[in-house]
Amino acid sequence: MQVRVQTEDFDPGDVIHDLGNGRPDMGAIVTFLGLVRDMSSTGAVHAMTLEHYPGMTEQSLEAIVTEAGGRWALQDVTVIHRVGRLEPADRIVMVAVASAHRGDAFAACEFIMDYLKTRAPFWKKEETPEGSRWVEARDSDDSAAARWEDREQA
Amino acid sequence: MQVRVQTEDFDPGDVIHDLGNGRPDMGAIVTFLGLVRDMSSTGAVHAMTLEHYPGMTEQSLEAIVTEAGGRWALQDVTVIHRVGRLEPADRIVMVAVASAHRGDAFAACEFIMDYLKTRAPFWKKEETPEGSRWVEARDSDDSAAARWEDREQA
Amino acid sequence: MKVLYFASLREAVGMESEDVEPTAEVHTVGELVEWLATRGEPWSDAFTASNRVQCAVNQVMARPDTPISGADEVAFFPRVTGG
Amino acid sequence: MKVLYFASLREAVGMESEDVEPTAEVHTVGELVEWLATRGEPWSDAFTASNRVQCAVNQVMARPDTPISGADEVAFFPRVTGG
Repeated sequence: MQVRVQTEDFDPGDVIHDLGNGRPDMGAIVTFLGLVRDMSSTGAVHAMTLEHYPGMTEQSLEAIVTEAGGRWALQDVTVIHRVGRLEPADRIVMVAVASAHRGDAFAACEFIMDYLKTRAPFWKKEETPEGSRWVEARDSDDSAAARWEDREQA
Repeated sequence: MQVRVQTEDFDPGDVIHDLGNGRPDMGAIVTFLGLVRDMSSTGAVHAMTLEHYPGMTEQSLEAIVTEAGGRWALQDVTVIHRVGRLEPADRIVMVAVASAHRGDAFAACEFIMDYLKTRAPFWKKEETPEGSRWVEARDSDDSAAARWEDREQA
Repeated sequence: MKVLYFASLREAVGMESEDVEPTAEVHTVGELVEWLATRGEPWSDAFTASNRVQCAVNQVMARPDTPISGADEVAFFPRVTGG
Repeated sequence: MKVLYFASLREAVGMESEDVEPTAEVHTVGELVEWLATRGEPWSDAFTASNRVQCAVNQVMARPDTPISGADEVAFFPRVTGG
Protein backbone atom coordinates (compact mmCIF):
# COMPACT_ATOMS: atom_id res chain seq x y z
CA MET A 1 0.00 0.00 0.00
CA GLN A 2 1.41 3.35 -1.03
CA VAL A 3 0.18 6.93 -0.60
CA ARG A 4 2.06 9.80 -2.22
CA VAL A 5 1.41 13.56 -2.24
CA GLN A 6 3.80 15.33 -4.58
CA THR A 7 4.30 18.26 -6.94
CA GLU A 8 6.00 16.09 -9.61
CA ASP A 9 4.14 14.30 -12.36
CA PHE A 10 3.89 10.49 -12.35
CA ASP A 11 3.68 7.76 -14.99
CA PRO A 12 0.37 5.79 -14.94
CA GLY A 13 2.04 2.84 -16.68
CA ASP A 14 4.71 2.65 -13.98
CA VAL A 15 2.05 2.83 -11.26
CA ILE A 16 0.20 -0.14 -12.78
CA HIS A 17 3.42 -2.03 -13.39
CA ASP A 18 4.63 -1.63 -9.80
CA LEU A 19 1.30 -2.64 -8.26
CA GLY A 20 1.46 -5.83 -6.23
CA ASN A 21 5.13 -6.19 -7.07
CA GLY A 22 4.39 -8.83 -9.73
CA ARG A 23 2.52 -11.22 -7.41
CA PRO A 24 0.93 -13.91 -9.61
CA ASP A 25 -2.45 -14.08 -7.84
CA MET A 26 -3.69 -10.67 -8.97
CA GLY A 27 -6.62 -11.00 -11.35
CA ALA A 28 -7.93 -7.45 -11.61
CA ILE A 29 -6.41 -3.99 -11.55
CA VAL A 30 -8.77 -1.00 -11.63
CA THR A 31 -7.33 2.48 -11.92
CA PHE A 32 -8.76 5.97 -11.78
CA LEU A 33 -6.83 8.85 -13.31
CA GLY A 34 -8.04 12.41 -12.79
CA LEU A 35 -6.97 15.15 -15.21
CA VAL A 36 -7.24 18.94 -15.26
CA ARG A 37 -10.07 19.97 -17.62
CA ASP A 38 -9.86 23.14 -19.67
CA MET A 39 -13.45 23.96 -18.71
CA SER A 40 -15.28 24.00 -15.40
CA SER A 41 -19.01 24.44 -14.83
CA THR A 42 -18.51 28.20 -14.95
CA GLY A 43 -16.17 28.63 -17.93
CA ALA A 44 -12.64 28.34 -19.29
CA VAL A 45 -9.78 27.30 -17.00
CA HIS A 46 -6.18 28.22 -17.85
CA ALA A 47 -4.61 26.52 -14.84
CA MET A 48 -5.28 25.56 -11.26
CA THR A 49 -3.33 25.47 -8.03
CA LEU A 50 -3.87 22.69 -5.52
CA GLU A 51 -3.35 23.52 -1.86
CA HIS A 52 -3.31 20.84 0.84
CA TYR A 53 -2.80 20.29 4.56
CA PRO A 54 0.61 18.59 4.86
CA GLY A 55 0.54 15.74 7.35
CA MET A 56 -3.24 15.45 7.49
CA THR A 57 -3.37 14.79 3.75
CA GLU A 58 -1.26 11.64 3.90
CA GLN A 59 -2.98 10.53 7.11
CA SER A 60 -6.47 10.91 5.65
CA LEU A 61 -5.55 9.10 2.42
CA GLU A 62 -4.08 6.23 4.42
CA ALA A 63 -7.22 6.04 6.55
CA ILE A 64 -9.39 5.90 3.41
CA VAL A 65 -7.27 3.12 1.91
CA THR A 66 -7.37 1.21 5.19
CA GLU A 67 -11.14 1.49 5.31
CA ALA A 68 -11.34 0.19 1.73
CA GLY A 69 -9.12 -2.74 2.73
CA GLY A 70 -11.57 -3.58 5.51
CA ARG A 71 -14.53 -3.62 3.14
CA TRP A 72 -13.08 -5.53 0.16
CA ALA A 73 -10.39 -8.19 -0.43
CA LEU A 74 -7.57 -6.05 -1.85
CA GLN A 75 -4.04 -7.11 -2.78
CA ASP A 76 -2.45 -3.69 -3.27
CA VAL A 77 -3.45 -0.02 -3.49
CA THR A 78 -1.56 3.04 -4.69
CA VAL A 79 -2.86 6.60 -4.31
CA ILE A 80 -0.93 9.53 -5.79
CA HIS A 81 -2.21 13.10 -5.57
CA ARG A 82 -0.38 16.11 -6.94
CA VAL A 83 -0.28 19.58 -5.38
CA GLY A 84 0.88 22.94 -6.74
CA ARG A 85 0.14 24.53 -10.09
CA LEU A 86 -1.29 22.37 -12.89
CA GLU A 87 -2.51 23.06 -16.41
CA PRO A 88 -5.26 21.49 -18.56
CA ALA A 89 -4.60 17.81 -19.42
CA ASP A 90 -2.15 17.53 -16.51
CA ARG A 91 -2.59 14.53 -14.23
CA ILE A 92 -4.00 15.38 -10.76
CA VAL A 93 -4.67 12.07 -9.04
CA MET A 94 -4.35 8.36 -9.62
CA VAL A 95 -5.87 5.52 -7.60
CA ALA A 96 -4.84 1.97 -8.53
CA VAL A 97 -6.36 -1.09 -6.84
CA ALA A 98 -5.37 -4.74 -7.28
CA SER A 99 -7.58 -7.65 -6.26
CA ALA A 100 -8.22 -11.26 -7.19
CA HIS A 101 -11.66 -10.29 -8.53
CA ARG A 102 -12.93 -7.35 -10.53
CA GLY A 103 -15.95 -6.56 -8.37
CA ASP A 104 -13.77 -5.80 -5.36
CA ALA A 105 -11.30 -3.76 -7.41
CA PHE A 106 -14.01 -1.61 -9.04
CA ALA A 107 -15.85 -0.96 -5.79
CA ALA A 108 -12.73 -0.13 -3.79
CA CYS A 109 -11.33 2.20 -6.45
CA GLU A 110 -14.58 4.16 -6.71
CA PHE A 111 -14.97 4.21 -2.91
CA ILE A 112 -11.46 5.63 -2.46
CA MET A 113 -12.15 8.37 -5.02
CA ASP A 114 -15.52 9.26 -3.48
CA TYR A 115 -14.00 9.51 0.00
CA LEU A 116 -10.91 11.36 -1.25
CA LYS A 117 -13.23 13.95 -2.84
CA THR A 118 -15.02 14.63 0.44
CA ARG A 119 -12.51 13.80 3.20
CA ALA A 120 -8.96 14.51 2.00
CA PRO A 121 -7.81 18.09 2.65
CA PHE A 122 -7.12 19.41 -0.86
CA TRP A 123 -8.43 22.66 -2.29
CA LYS A 124 -8.39 23.84 -5.91
CA LYS A 125 -8.05 27.43 -7.06
CA GLU A 126 -8.76 27.96 -10.74
CA GLU A 127 -7.21 30.60 -12.99
CA THR A 128 -9.83 31.86 -15.45
CA PRO A 129 -10.08 34.78 -17.89
CA GLU A 130 -11.98 36.62 -15.11
CA GLY A 131 -9.31 35.98 -12.49
CA SER A 132 -8.64 33.36 -9.82
CA ARG A 133 -11.37 31.68 -7.81
CA TRP A 134 -11.63 28.83 -5.33
CA VAL A 135 -13.55 25.84 -6.67
CA GLU A 136 -16.85 25.26 -4.87
CA ALA A 137 -17.42 21.83 -3.35
CA ARG A 138 -20.16 19.95 -5.15
CA ASP A 139 -23.12 18.41 -3.37
CA SER A 140 -22.99 15.54 -5.89
CA ASP A 141 -19.64 14.54 -4.36
CA ASP A 142 -21.29 14.36 -0.94
CA SER A 143 -24.04 12.16 -2.37
CA ALA A 144 -21.46 9.91 -4.04
CA ALA A 145 -19.66 9.39 -0.73
CA ALA A 146 -22.95 8.90 1.13
CA ARG A 147 -23.87 5.93 -1.08
CA TRP A 148 -21.16 3.89 0.69
CA GLU A 149 -22.55 4.71 4.13
CA ASP A 150 -25.88 3.27 3.04
CA ARG A 151 -24.20 0.11 1.75
CA GLU A 152 -22.39 -0.29 5.05
CA GLN A 153 -25.69 -0.32 6.90
CA ALA A 154 -27.37 -2.59 4.34
CA MET B 1 -13.22 4.26 -29.96
CA GLN B 2 -10.97 1.29 -30.51
CA VAL B 3 -11.46 -2.47 -30.19
CA ARG B 4 -8.54 -4.83 -30.63
CA VAL B 5 -8.28 -8.64 -30.43
CA GLN B 6 -4.68 -9.78 -30.64
CA THR B 7 -2.12 -12.38 -29.57
CA GLU B 8 0.54 -9.75 -28.78
CA ASP B 9 0.94 -8.12 -25.40
CA PHE B 10 0.08 -4.42 -24.94
CA ASP B 11 1.34 -1.59 -22.75
CA PRO B 12 -1.27 -0.24 -20.29
CA GLY B 13 0.59 3.07 -20.03
CA ASP B 14 0.41 3.53 -23.81
CA VAL B 15 -3.29 2.69 -23.81
CA ILE B 16 -3.98 5.37 -21.20
CA HIS B 17 -1.68 7.86 -22.94
CA ASP B 18 -3.37 7.41 -26.33
CA LEU B 19 -6.90 7.69 -24.95
CA GLY B 20 -8.80 10.72 -26.23
CA ASN B 21 -5.77 11.77 -28.24
CA GLY B 22 -4.85 14.42 -25.66
CA ARG B 23 -8.17 16.29 -25.78
CA PRO B 24 -8.16 18.81 -22.90
CA ASP B 25 -11.73 18.26 -21.71
CA MET B 26 -11.17 14.77 -20.29
CA GLY B 27 -11.53 14.75 -16.52
CA ALA B 28 -11.59 11.05 -15.67
CA ILE B 29 -10.01 7.91 -17.07
CA VAL B 30 -11.02 4.57 -15.54
CA THR B 31 -9.24 1.43 -16.64
CA PHE B 32 -9.69 -2.27 -15.96
CA LEU B 33 -6.78 -4.62 -16.49
CA GLY B 34 -7.35 -8.39 -16.26
CA LEU B 35 -4.41 -10.69 -15.53
CA VAL B 36 -3.88 -14.46 -15.60
CA ARG B 37 -3.94 -15.77 -12.01
CA ASP B 38 -1.77 -18.69 -10.95
CA MET B 39 -4.75 -20.18 -9.12
CA SER B 40 -8.34 -20.79 -10.13
CA SER B 41 -11.20 -21.91 -7.90
CA THR B 42 -10.12 -25.53 -8.43
CA GLY B 43 -6.34 -25.30 -8.08
CA ALA B 44 -3.01 -24.30 -9.61
CA VAL B 45 -2.89 -22.96 -13.17
CA HIS B 46 0.32 -23.16 -15.22
CA ALA B 47 -1.05 -21.47 -18.32
CA MET B 48 -4.24 -20.89 -20.27
CA THR B 49 -5.25 -20.71 -23.90
CA LEU B 50 -7.90 -18.27 -25.05
CA GLU B 51 -10.04 -19.27 -28.02
CA HIS B 52 -12.41 -16.83 -29.73
CA TYR B 53 -14.83 -16.47 -32.65
CA PRO B 54 -13.03 -14.24 -35.16
CA GLY B 55 -15.37 -11.64 -36.61
CA MET B 56 -18.07 -12.02 -34.00
CA THR B 57 -15.60 -11.13 -31.26
CA GLU B 58 -14.83 -7.67 -32.65
CA GLN B 59 -18.49 -7.13 -33.55
CA SER B 60 -19.75 -8.01 -30.07
CA LEU B 61 -17.13 -5.84 -28.35
CA GLU B 62 -18.06 -2.91 -30.58
CA ALA B 63 -21.74 -3.45 -29.81
CA ILE B 64 -20.99 -3.45 -26.06
CA VAL B 65 -18.96 -0.23 -26.33
CA THR B 66 -21.71 1.39 -28.41
CA GLU B 67 -24.31 0.43 -25.81
CA ALA B 68 -22.11 1.94 -23.08
CA GLY B 69 -21.83 5.13 -25.14
CA GLY B 70 -25.62 5.32 -25.26
CA ARG B 71 -25.94 5.03 -21.48
CA TRP B 72 -23.17 7.36 -20.34
CA ALA B 73 -21.39 10.50 -21.63
CA LEU B 74 -18.09 9.01 -22.82
CA GLN B 75 -15.23 10.74 -24.62
CA ASP B 76 -13.21 7.69 -25.66
CA VAL B 77 -13.07 3.94 -25.06
CA THR B 78 -10.40 1.35 -25.81
CA VAL B 79 -10.92 -2.41 -25.43
CA ILE B 80 -8.04 -4.83 -25.99
CA HIS B 81 -8.43 -8.58 -25.50
CA ARG B 82 -5.68 -11.09 -26.07
CA VAL B 83 -6.11 -14.61 -27.48
CA GLY B 84 -3.78 -17.59 -27.62
CA ARG B 85 -1.59 -19.02 -24.86
CA LEU B 86 -0.94 -16.94 -21.74
CA GLU B 87 0.87 -17.57 -18.46
CA PRO B 88 0.26 -16.35 -14.90
CA ALA B 89 0.69 -12.57 -14.49
CA ASP B 90 0.21 -12.08 -18.25
CA ARG B 91 -2.25 -9.39 -19.29
CA ILE B 92 -5.52 -10.73 -20.77
CA VAL B 93 -7.79 -7.75 -21.23
CA MET B 94 -7.83 -3.98 -20.79
CA VAL B 95 -10.79 -1.62 -20.91
CA ALA B 96 -10.05 2.11 -20.73
CA VAL B 97 -12.83 4.71 -20.58
CA ALA B 98 -12.48 8.51 -20.71
CA SER B 99 -15.22 10.89 -19.62
CA ALA B 100 -15.61 14.40 -18.27
CA HIS B 101 -16.82 12.95 -14.94
CA ARG B 102 -15.72 9.99 -12.86
CA GLY B 103 -19.17 8.52 -12.26
CA ASP B 104 -19.73 7.92 -15.97
CA ALA B 105 -16.23 6.51 -16.46
CA PHE B 106 -16.53 4.05 -13.55
CA ALA B 107 -19.99 2.84 -14.54
CA ALA B 108 -19.16 2.42 -18.23
CA CYS B 109 -15.90 0.57 -17.56
CA GLU B 110 -17.57 -1.90 -15.19
CA PHE B 111 -20.54 -2.30 -17.55
CA ILE B 112 -18.24 -3.10 -20.49
CA MET B 113 -16.40 -5.73 -18.43
CA ASP B 114 -19.63 -7.30 -17.15
CA TYR B 115 -21.04 -7.55 -20.66
CA LEU B 116 -17.72 -8.72 -22.14
CA LYS B 117 -17.70 -11.53 -19.58
CA THR B 118 -21.14 -12.78 -20.63
CA ARG B 119 -21.58 -11.72 -24.28
CA ALA B 120 -18.18 -11.70 -26.05
CA PRO B 121 -17.23 -15.09 -27.58
CA PHE B 122 -14.02 -15.96 -25.72
CA TRP B 123 -13.31 -19.29 -24.03
CA LYS B 124 -10.50 -20.15 -21.62
CA LYS B 125 -8.82 -23.53 -21.34
CA GLU B 126 -6.55 -23.91 -18.31
CA GLU B 127 -3.43 -26.05 -18.05
CA THR B 128 -3.22 -27.54 -14.56
CA PRO B 129 -1.15 -30.29 -12.90
CA GLU B 130 -4.10 -32.63 -13.60
CA GLY B 131 -4.27 -31.73 -17.29
CA SER B 132 -6.18 -29.26 -19.43
CA ARG B 133 -9.76 -28.24 -18.77
CA TRP B 134 -12.22 -25.67 -20.08
CA VAL B 135 -13.08 -22.98 -17.56
CA GLU B 136 -16.71 -23.13 -16.41
CA ALA B 137 -18.80 -19.98 -16.81
CA ARG B 138 -19.69 -18.47 -13.45
CA ASP B 139 -23.24 -17.61 -12.46
CA SER B 140 -21.85 -14.59 -10.60
CA ASP B 141 -20.86 -13.13 -13.97
CA ASP B 142 -24.45 -13.50 -15.15
CA SER B 143 -25.67 -11.72 -12.02
CA ALA B 144 -23.13 -8.92 -12.55
CA ALA B 145 -24.39 -8.36 -16.10
CA ALA B 146 -28.03 -8.61 -14.99
CA ARG B 147 -27.58 -5.66 -12.60
CA TRP B 148 -27.36 -3.34 -15.61
CA GLU B 149 -30.63 -4.65 -17.07
CA ASP B 150 -32.35 -3.71 -13.82
CA ARG B 151 -30.86 -0.24 -13.90
CA GLU B 152 -32.04 0.25 -17.45
CA GLN B 153 -35.62 -0.46 -16.40
CA ALA B 154 -35.37 1.68 -13.26
CA MET C 1 -25.82 -23.31 -44.23
CA LYS C 2 -22.53 -23.11 -42.34
CA VAL C 3 -22.47 -24.38 -38.75
CA LEU C 4 -19.50 -23.50 -36.51
CA TYR C 5 -18.47 -25.09 -33.19
CA PHE C 6 -16.19 -23.54 -30.57
CA ALA C 7 -14.28 -24.56 -27.44
CA SER C 8 -15.58 -27.66 -25.61
CA LEU C 9 -18.38 -28.04 -28.15
CA ARG C 10 -15.84 -28.08 -30.99
CA GLU C 11 -13.99 -30.86 -29.16
CA ALA C 12 -17.22 -32.75 -28.46
CA VAL C 13 -18.32 -32.85 -32.10
CA GLY C 14 -14.74 -33.26 -33.36
CA MET C 15 -14.93 -30.50 -35.97
CA GLU C 16 -14.67 -26.74 -36.29
CA SER C 17 -17.43 -26.37 -38.84
CA GLU C 18 -19.66 -28.20 -41.28
CA ASP C 19 -21.92 -27.32 -44.17
CA VAL C 20 -25.43 -28.66 -43.62
CA GLU C 21 -28.71 -28.65 -45.54
CA PRO C 22 -31.50 -29.01 -42.99
CA THR C 23 -34.99 -29.98 -44.07
CA ALA C 24 -37.54 -27.33 -44.99
CA GLU C 25 -39.23 -27.50 -41.55
CA VAL C 26 -36.13 -26.09 -39.82
CA HIS C 27 -36.88 -22.38 -39.31
CA THR C 28 -35.33 -21.52 -35.91
CA VAL C 29 -32.20 -22.13 -33.87
CA GLY C 30 -34.11 -24.57 -31.66
CA GLU C 31 -35.33 -26.54 -34.66
CA LEU C 32 -31.78 -26.61 -36.08
CA VAL C 33 -30.47 -28.06 -32.81
CA GLU C 34 -33.12 -30.79 -32.91
CA TRP C 35 -32.32 -31.55 -36.54
CA LEU C 36 -28.52 -31.69 -35.91
CA ALA C 37 -29.10 -34.04 -32.94
CA THR C 38 -31.31 -36.42 -34.97
CA ARG C 39 -28.14 -37.37 -36.84
CA GLY C 40 -26.98 -39.22 -33.70
CA GLU C 41 -23.58 -39.02 -32.05
CA PRO C 42 -21.54 -36.90 -31.55
CA TRP C 43 -24.25 -34.21 -32.04
CA SER C 44 -26.95 -35.88 -29.94
CA ASP C 45 -24.56 -35.92 -26.95
CA ALA C 46 -23.11 -32.47 -27.53
CA PHE C 47 -26.54 -30.82 -27.57
CA THR C 48 -27.89 -32.22 -24.30
CA ALA C 49 -29.75 -29.59 -22.30
CA SER C 50 -27.26 -29.83 -19.42
CA ASN C 51 -24.52 -28.36 -21.62
CA ARG C 52 -26.30 -25.00 -21.75
CA VAL C 53 -25.15 -24.55 -25.33
CA GLN C 54 -25.24 -20.96 -26.61
CA CYS C 55 -25.81 -19.90 -30.19
CA ALA C 56 -25.02 -17.01 -32.53
CA VAL C 57 -26.73 -16.39 -35.87
CA ASN C 58 -24.66 -14.35 -38.29
CA GLN C 59 -22.29 -13.53 -35.42
CA VAL C 60 -24.99 -12.10 -33.14
CA MET C 61 -26.08 -13.86 -29.93
CA ALA C 62 -29.28 -15.79 -30.58
CA ARG C 63 -32.00 -17.67 -28.69
CA PRO C 64 -33.88 -20.89 -29.48
CA ASP C 65 -36.66 -18.94 -31.21
CA THR C 66 -34.27 -16.84 -33.35
CA PRO C 67 -35.13 -17.47 -37.01
CA ILE C 68 -32.52 -18.82 -39.41
CA SER C 69 -32.40 -19.07 -43.17
CA GLY C 70 -30.33 -21.15 -45.55
CA ALA C 71 -27.77 -18.38 -46.00
CA ASP C 72 -26.95 -18.02 -42.31
CA GLU C 73 -23.76 -18.69 -40.40
CA VAL C 74 -24.86 -20.41 -37.19
CA ALA C 75 -22.37 -20.98 -34.36
CA PHE C 76 -22.74 -23.15 -31.25
CA PHE C 77 -20.54 -22.86 -28.18
CA PRO C 78 -20.51 -23.17 -24.39
CA ARG C 79 -21.16 -20.15 -22.15
CA VAL C 80 -18.39 -17.63 -22.71
CA THR C 81 -15.50 -17.21 -20.23
CA GLY C 82 -13.32 -14.36 -21.51
CA GLY C 83 -12.16 -11.24 -19.71
CA MET D 1 -3.15 25.92 20.98
CA LYS D 2 -2.25 26.19 17.33
CA VAL D 3 -4.99 27.15 14.87
CA LEU D 4 -4.43 26.68 11.13
CA TYR D 5 -6.38 28.13 8.21
CA PHE D 6 -6.46 26.82 4.63
CA ALA D 7 -7.58 27.93 1.18
CA SER D 8 -10.30 30.61 1.05
CA LEU D 9 -10.45 30.68 4.86
CA ARG D 10 -6.70 31.39 5.01
CA GLU D 11 -7.25 34.29 2.63
CA ALA D 12 -10.28 35.51 4.59
CA VAL D 13 -8.43 35.72 7.92
CA GLY D 14 -5.18 36.84 6.29
CA MET D 15 -2.95 34.30 8.03
CA GLU D 16 -1.88 30.66 7.77
CA SER D 17 -1.86 30.00 11.50
CA GLU D 18 -1.95 31.60 14.93
CA ASP D 19 -1.27 30.55 18.49
CA VAL D 20 -4.27 31.20 20.70
CA GLU D 21 -5.13 30.73 24.37
CA PRO D 22 -8.89 30.40 24.63
CA THR D 23 -10.64 30.83 27.93
CA ALA D 24 -11.24 27.81 30.17
CA GLU D 25 -14.88 27.44 29.02
CA VAL D 26 -13.75 26.48 25.48
CA HIS D 27 -13.97 22.67 25.39
CA THR D 28 -15.19 21.85 21.85
CA VAL D 29 -14.64 22.85 18.24
CA GLY D 30 -17.96 24.72 18.25
CA GLU D 31 -16.98 26.68 21.36
CA LEU D 32 -13.59 27.49 19.82
CA VAL D 33 -15.27 28.89 16.70
CA GLU D 34 -17.48 31.11 18.87
CA TRP D 35 -14.49 32.28 20.90
CA LEU D 36 -12.40 33.05 17.78
CA ALA D 37 -15.32 35.01 16.30
CA THR D 38 -15.78 37.11 19.46
CA ARG D 39 -12.48 38.76 18.58
CA GLY D 40 -14.26 40.55 15.69
CA GLU D 41 -13.10 40.81 12.10
CA PRO D 42 -11.71 39.07 10.16
CA TRP D 43 -12.73 35.99 12.22
CA SER D 44 -16.33 37.00 12.81
CA ASP D 45 -16.87 37.23 9.04
CA ALA D 46 -14.85 34.13 8.14
CA PHE D 47 -16.87 31.91 10.50
CA THR D 48 -20.36 32.82 9.30
CA ALA D 49 -22.58 29.75 9.06
CA SER D 50 -23.03 30.21 5.30
CA ASN D 51 -19.34 29.44 4.76
CA ARG D 52 -19.85 25.80 5.87
CA VAL D 53 -16.41 25.82 7.50
CA GLN D 54 -14.94 22.40 8.16
CA CYS D 55 -12.57 21.52 10.96
CA ALA D 56 -9.85 19.00 11.80
CA VAL D 57 -8.51 18.35 15.31
CA ASN D 58 -5.01 16.89 15.35
CA GLN D 59 -5.33 16.28 11.60
CA VAL D 60 -8.54 14.24 11.83
CA MET D 61 -11.88 15.52 10.50
CA ALA D 62 -13.92 16.89 13.42
CA ARG D 63 -17.42 18.13 14.19
CA PRO D 64 -18.70 21.03 16.30
CA ASP D 65 -19.00 18.75 19.35
CA THR D 66 -15.49 17.26 18.98
CA PRO D 67 -13.56 17.99 22.20
CA ILE D 68 -10.31 19.97 22.10
CA SER D 69 -7.56 20.57 24.63
CA GLY D 70 -4.79 23.15 24.94
CA ALA D 71 -2.28 20.85 23.25
CA ASP D 72 -4.32 20.39 20.06
CA GLU D 73 -3.69 21.47 16.50
CA VAL D 74 -7.02 22.72 15.19
CA ALA D 75 -7.46 23.51 11.48
CA PHE D 76 -10.32 25.32 9.75
CA PHE D 77 -10.97 25.21 6.03
CA PRO D 78 -13.72 25.23 3.38
CA ARG D 79 -15.24 21.99 2.07
CA VAL D 80 -12.50 20.05 0.29
CA THR D 81 -12.25 19.97 -3.52
CA GLY D 82 -9.37 17.65 -4.40
CA GLY D 83 -9.31 14.67 -6.69
